[in-house]
Amino acid sequence: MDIIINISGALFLLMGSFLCISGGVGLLRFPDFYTRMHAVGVTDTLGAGMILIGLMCYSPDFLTFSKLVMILLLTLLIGPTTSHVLAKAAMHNNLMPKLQQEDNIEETSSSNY
Amino acid sequence: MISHLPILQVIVPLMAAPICLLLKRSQLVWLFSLFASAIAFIISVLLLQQVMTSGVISYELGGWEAPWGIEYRIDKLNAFLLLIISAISTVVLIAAQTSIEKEIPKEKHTLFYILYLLSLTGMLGIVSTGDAFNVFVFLEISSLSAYALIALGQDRRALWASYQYLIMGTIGATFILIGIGLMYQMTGTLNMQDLSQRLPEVAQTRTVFTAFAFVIVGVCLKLALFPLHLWLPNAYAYAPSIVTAFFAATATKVAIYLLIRFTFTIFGLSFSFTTLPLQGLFLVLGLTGIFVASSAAIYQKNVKHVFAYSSIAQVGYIIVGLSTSTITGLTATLLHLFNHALMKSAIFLALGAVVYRLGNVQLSSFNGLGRQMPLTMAAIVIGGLSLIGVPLTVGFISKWYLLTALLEKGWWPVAILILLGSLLAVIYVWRIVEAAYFKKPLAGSAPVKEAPLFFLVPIWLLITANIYFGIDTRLSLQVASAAAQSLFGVSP
Amino acid sequence: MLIAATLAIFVAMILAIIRGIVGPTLYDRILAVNMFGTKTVLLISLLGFVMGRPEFLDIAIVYALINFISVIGVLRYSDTNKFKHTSADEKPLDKEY
Amino acid sequence: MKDLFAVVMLLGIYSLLSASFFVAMDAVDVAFTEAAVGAGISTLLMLVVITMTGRSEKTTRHKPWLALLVVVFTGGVLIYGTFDMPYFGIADAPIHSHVAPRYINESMKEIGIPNIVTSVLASYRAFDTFGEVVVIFTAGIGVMALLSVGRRPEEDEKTTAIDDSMHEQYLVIRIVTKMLIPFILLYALYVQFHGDFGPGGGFQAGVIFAAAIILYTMLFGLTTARKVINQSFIQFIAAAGVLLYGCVGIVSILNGANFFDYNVLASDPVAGQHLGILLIEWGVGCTVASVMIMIFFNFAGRKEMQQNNEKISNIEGESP
Amino acid sequence: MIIGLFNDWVVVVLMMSGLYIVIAHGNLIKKLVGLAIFQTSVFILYISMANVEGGSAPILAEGIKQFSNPLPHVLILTAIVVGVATTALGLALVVRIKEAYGSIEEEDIQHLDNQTQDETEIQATEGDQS
Repeated sequence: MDIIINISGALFLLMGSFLCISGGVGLLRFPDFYTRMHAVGVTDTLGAGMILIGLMCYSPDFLTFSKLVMILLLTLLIGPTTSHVLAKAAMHNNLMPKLQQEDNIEETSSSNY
Repeated sequence: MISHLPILQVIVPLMAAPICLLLKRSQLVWLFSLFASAIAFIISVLLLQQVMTSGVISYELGGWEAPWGIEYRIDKLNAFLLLIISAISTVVLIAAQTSIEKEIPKEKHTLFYILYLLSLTGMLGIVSTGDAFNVFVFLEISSLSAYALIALGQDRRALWASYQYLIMGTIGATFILIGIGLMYQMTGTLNMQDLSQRLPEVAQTRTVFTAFAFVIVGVCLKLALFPLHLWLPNAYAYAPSIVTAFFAATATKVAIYLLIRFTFTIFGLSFSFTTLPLQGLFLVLGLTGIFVASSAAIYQKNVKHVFAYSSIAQVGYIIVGLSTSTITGLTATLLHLFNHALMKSAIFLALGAVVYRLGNVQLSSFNGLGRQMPLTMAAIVIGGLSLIGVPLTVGFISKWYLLTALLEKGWWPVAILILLGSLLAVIYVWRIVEAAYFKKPLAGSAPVKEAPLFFLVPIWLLITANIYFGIDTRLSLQVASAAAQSLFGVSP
Repeated sequence: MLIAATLAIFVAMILAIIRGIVGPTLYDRILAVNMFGTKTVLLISLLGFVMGRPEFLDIAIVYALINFISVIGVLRYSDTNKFKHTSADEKPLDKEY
Repeated sequence: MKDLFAVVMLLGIYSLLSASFFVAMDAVDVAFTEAAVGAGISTLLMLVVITMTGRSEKTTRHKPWLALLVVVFTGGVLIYGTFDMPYFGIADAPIHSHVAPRYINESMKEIGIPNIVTSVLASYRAFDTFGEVVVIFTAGIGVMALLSVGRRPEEDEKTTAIDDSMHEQYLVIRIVTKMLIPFILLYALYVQFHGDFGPGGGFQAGVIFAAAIILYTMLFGLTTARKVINQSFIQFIAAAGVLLYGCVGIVSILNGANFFDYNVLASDPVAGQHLGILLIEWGVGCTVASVMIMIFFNFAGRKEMQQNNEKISNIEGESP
Repeated sequence: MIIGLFNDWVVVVLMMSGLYIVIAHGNLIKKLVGLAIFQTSVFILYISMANVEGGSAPILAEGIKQFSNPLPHVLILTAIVVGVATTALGLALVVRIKEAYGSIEEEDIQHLDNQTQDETEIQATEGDQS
């Protein structure tokens, strides 16, 4: 039983780490703000969740476990909310996605970024 | 209760501050803070008495013995400083209510008194503690309240002066923090007494040299020693008059106390003055400070600026006294601490009275003031004479001892330079006297009445002290020389 | 495995810092800081396990909260008139780096 | 870096990084505080101020050679000083062998709580902590003296109107925040009481508590928040915290021991220590929380006043 | 040797960059940021001197023998509070300065101050003549 938990924990951690790094790469490489946010938003929540679940598998006692659950809930609640607000605020302040910009250059050329 | 005096000294004004916040009514708050300050003064008198008769008092906070807990350690030097600070604070507070009425908006009066008390607490705390890190904490209490108090000044330049002071002061405090950290790293202790015993073992390491350098530079920033004095003139000139009177008399004194404490007690005389070239450095900086600041004072248009620069010059005298590193020199330094506090608080309070009546302290508005505010101007003149060092005033006594110390050392040229420096003081004091007594008042300016009683009483209290201690030097001299001797490890 | 995950998070953090420095817009920076914050939460939790004292997860919770609060704060205050005003004026400035 | 906003963001990151470093260096309590204060409160305050003062730094033409010289010299002295330092992490350095062992070995017997940092903070060096509380109190009073604005009733209505229009777009986040705030407050209490056993204590709890209120203020407007917590109540709590702390000391004097000697507070020393630490932690928590809220309210209130003035002047400018 | 002091050197570099920002930059907020960096670096210096090889966080628990030195942690807790207090007060001052001068650049403020000083001097000389 222990072995299964350990191995699954390790797997979760591995997947989480992979997601985190890919999120980081996405943040750095993607062309404009919205795509970057997409990369971060998705991988951050999922990756963090994975890593926390992985850690839960390693946790020695109940208190630690429950704290991890708490952190997980927090990230699940906070991550999407911040992404949502961030996107909304950016949209609100006339920050246009790149794709759209290329389609209708005439309209939005005044407000690049 | 007597055995708890060292802690009560600090705790009384400290606890009074939050209570003031609850009292709200500014009249009440004023009376209460005056009361608290007066109690602090009484305690300091009792402490001085106790120290003079029975020697060093050690008080262990929390009942934990010294290197583990924090210790309050009152020796003659601290007790002397405590007396100066609490006495000046009490006297200045008498005038506070009248003065801030015109200078600070009504709703901020309560906050003003709270900050004033906190600043007093900070200074008392720095002086009485025997723990190096505790010094830092109380240093920050006093400086934070000082920044806020200075920024309460009317002129917008007060804000800028306060900001500059904040930056310089914080850099200074952080330097002290670095120095304390390095000392702690080498010795593993924070208690001053313990440090002084353990430092000689590691005295030859480069780390301790660095620690020493950082502490000294940090303290000198607070002290406004010559090249690091830039924050001081504006801060003093634009702060509310009461604040200037209080700080000019006490804030630099506390910094000098720290300098003495660190160089003499913690690092030890031989390390500070023999191993390192501190003696020469202090001498040169002190002398340059005297000349640069005094000549700057001559050209100022704002009378508060004049005396602020003169404060920097006086710091120069004090530092020259330190640089002799003899008992007489140190006695002169301590005497001058006391005397300078008396003169400067009197002068700045008198200037506060002028601000109260006139609204500004430009030199030009002093014209003819000698006849309109005779008592106030007489106070400024006596204070000025004291700054010059005319016999029968306290200024003479400390200059006399300083010269004696220099001649003992055989430093003839320095003694002559000091006398020349006093001549510069004659010039800047003369300009004020000339304006006040020999010029006619400006045409069309409204006649000015004498300052109100709440100003005259504290001013003349201080002026009387100025003359009394200039004639009867027994008390101040006895304490100062006893403190100096104990710092040199000579039992009196 | 724990150490590998820690390293991975380090890499992600460095990437986030680069994005935070490069910018170019305000929102990129906020995003980078937000991601950095999340990564710090994970890093602290992982460090607790690596060092064998997992009871320090409290700190991770605080980080998560603080991270949330500061992002909200940033958004709340980046929305005011003056801010937009100045940032609109000085948009070319962003191109400097 | 001429964009102050980016500078502040990076400062936040720096603070988070140094907090992570503190965790790696086993200083969990410090990391806790640094995270809450450095990354949270001071970043927020700086942001508020930037919105009031403008976002970009002016380019200066002259080259600051003097500054560089000073800095290089100071750095040189420090580097010079490091050569005789004990190496990093060595266990028999003087710092670890003189005063510290007593705390590590005896604190369980003398004070009876597992978190050594708390026992040193609250008992051995209680006076430093008292000083710390007074420092924060001073800062609160100072900020109030500098920024407080007299409020006139007729302005309040306008303010509310402005506020409401401003955050209609934040519906989602408002709901999430409403869910979170009770949790944060509860967590603050947990940190307050758990400080004896794990990282945490009055200071951290106070900051977290204040953070929750600040979050509320940011989303629901200052006027609403002021209705919940009014100014004079906050001042009262701030003063009461300092007084509570001080009174613990005075009670021990009255019981015939030295200031802050908790041993005499209860029948046996360890129980006395427990009681003393509990009380002073409460004092710290109260003062810190209320002062942080007070500072934030003052900044936000000042900002609101500026905005109102701008609005009024705009309206007046348009109407004639 | 190099490893043993590496930590300190990094701290020194950080500290000095903070100090440089404080001295060299004219923007008041940036000065405060520099101050914060400077102070935080000092905290790092303290904390790294508290570290013991193989030690653990100073919270007593079963099975752990070696702890880091708790005293610097306590000192730094205090120092952090002091730091945030200073920052808050400094920021309050900046706000007031902005209101009074309309700028938060050192150069502008000094320029404005010199102007006011000149004005008062002119008034003063006029007063002398009359």
